[in-house]
Amino acid sequence: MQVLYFASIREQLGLEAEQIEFSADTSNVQALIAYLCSIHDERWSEALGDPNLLVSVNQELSSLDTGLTGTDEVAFFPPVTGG
Amino acid sequence: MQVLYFASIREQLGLEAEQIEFSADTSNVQALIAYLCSIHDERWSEALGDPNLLVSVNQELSSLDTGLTGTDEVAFFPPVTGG
Amino acid sequence: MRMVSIQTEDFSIEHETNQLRVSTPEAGGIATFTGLVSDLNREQKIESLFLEHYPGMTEKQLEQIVDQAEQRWKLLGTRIIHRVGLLHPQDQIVFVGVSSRHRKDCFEACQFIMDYLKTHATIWKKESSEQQSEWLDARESDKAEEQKWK
Amino acid sequence: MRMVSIQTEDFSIEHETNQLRVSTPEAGGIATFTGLVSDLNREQKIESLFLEHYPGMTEKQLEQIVDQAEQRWKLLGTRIIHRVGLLHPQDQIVFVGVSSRHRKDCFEACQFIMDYLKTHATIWKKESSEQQSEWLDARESDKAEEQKWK
Repeated sequence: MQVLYFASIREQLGLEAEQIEFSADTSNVQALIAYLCSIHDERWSEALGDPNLLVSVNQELSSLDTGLTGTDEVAFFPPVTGG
Repeated sequence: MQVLYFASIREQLGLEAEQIEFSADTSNVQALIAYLCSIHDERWSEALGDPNLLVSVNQELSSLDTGLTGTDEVAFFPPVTGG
Repeated sequence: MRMVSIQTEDFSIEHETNQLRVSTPEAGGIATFTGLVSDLNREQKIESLFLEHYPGMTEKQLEQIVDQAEQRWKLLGTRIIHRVGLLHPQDQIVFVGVSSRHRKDCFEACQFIMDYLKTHATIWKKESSEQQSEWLDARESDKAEEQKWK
Repeated sequence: MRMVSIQTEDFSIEHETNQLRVSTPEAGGIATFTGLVSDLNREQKIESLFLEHYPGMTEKQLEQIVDQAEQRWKLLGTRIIHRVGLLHPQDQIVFVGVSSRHRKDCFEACQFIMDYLKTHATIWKKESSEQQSEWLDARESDKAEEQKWK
């Protein structure tokens, strides 16, 4: 699946997007976060552990227990500040 | 004093403005209305007897008991409909 | 910064908002309302609208409405234009633009000014359709809009 | 009639309101809000603002906000433009324009769209002053503005 990072999260990780192989370890958002932290350095546990972190799945705001499939687009970002 | 008529009142009376000599008969708005009705035809008693009639003295919204002097500008008009 | 104008000429919303932008550089936003001549009223097709006003008094009242708005909200700039004379469907009648640091102040003040202008400014409309020409009556809904600010 | 655009280019409020006028001839009014880059934030002089967004999701969310507004008010036309990229003080950031038969619907829908856009659209601002560059935090006041529509 496609994982995207935006704004301060993107800057903190130095990464815009990455392709993650779907597996039993990435079957929902919470599992995906744990998996991402396990394959990356501590910047990921810091950024994705932020209590204000927002996540979307296929461009819809989602939560930690939202289920995932291999074709999903998952994005992590901070609270929005447009307007 | 200067008496002005606006909008439907002006049309009803066929008059935009008239100069009225100040006297004991025109010492407040109510007296002025009675005086105007006495010197004009019945269109005045109809128009100035309308319960929705508004009156201003020196361009401030006023009431029947507002006192008048010889230099005042008095205007009669219907409820406003701008905007 | 404030401007109040009663005029027969049309206005440019771009010009008005630019004036607000340039004269109030600390503004975070500008709310505007533009009133238009509708093509329909009470199921009748409108051909034209004639607007009359009380010169001098109208401007004074609009200034007083802006005074009240400035007491209630933190405003930076206010521009009000009301056209008079003969207008046709889709023509612009009225413009109210307000700039402020915060959008809530802009929105509320702009709506307040329009609601008060509708019920306080000495301006009258005569509407002509194919059938007839008549002076409009004041609307109960406009009085209700004004009441909510009390 | 609705239009939603996320763009780097500036916009013309005249063009936008004209589009609303022409496409909705039965409109009695148009309410607009234009958000500007302020020259000051938390006592610091702002030099520039960088706006990033989530392409695709932002547009989808704005469409959903317009759907909600159309369910709550009788609207004729809605146009939303949000700029992204590098902006400077006094630049226009966002435009919301709403046309309707009645001004109350215009005003409320325009304010509702701005309040929801602020709290729902996936757009982020990074502010640069002489001292530093930092991503802005969401404002409590914006959450409060959104809550009032519940």
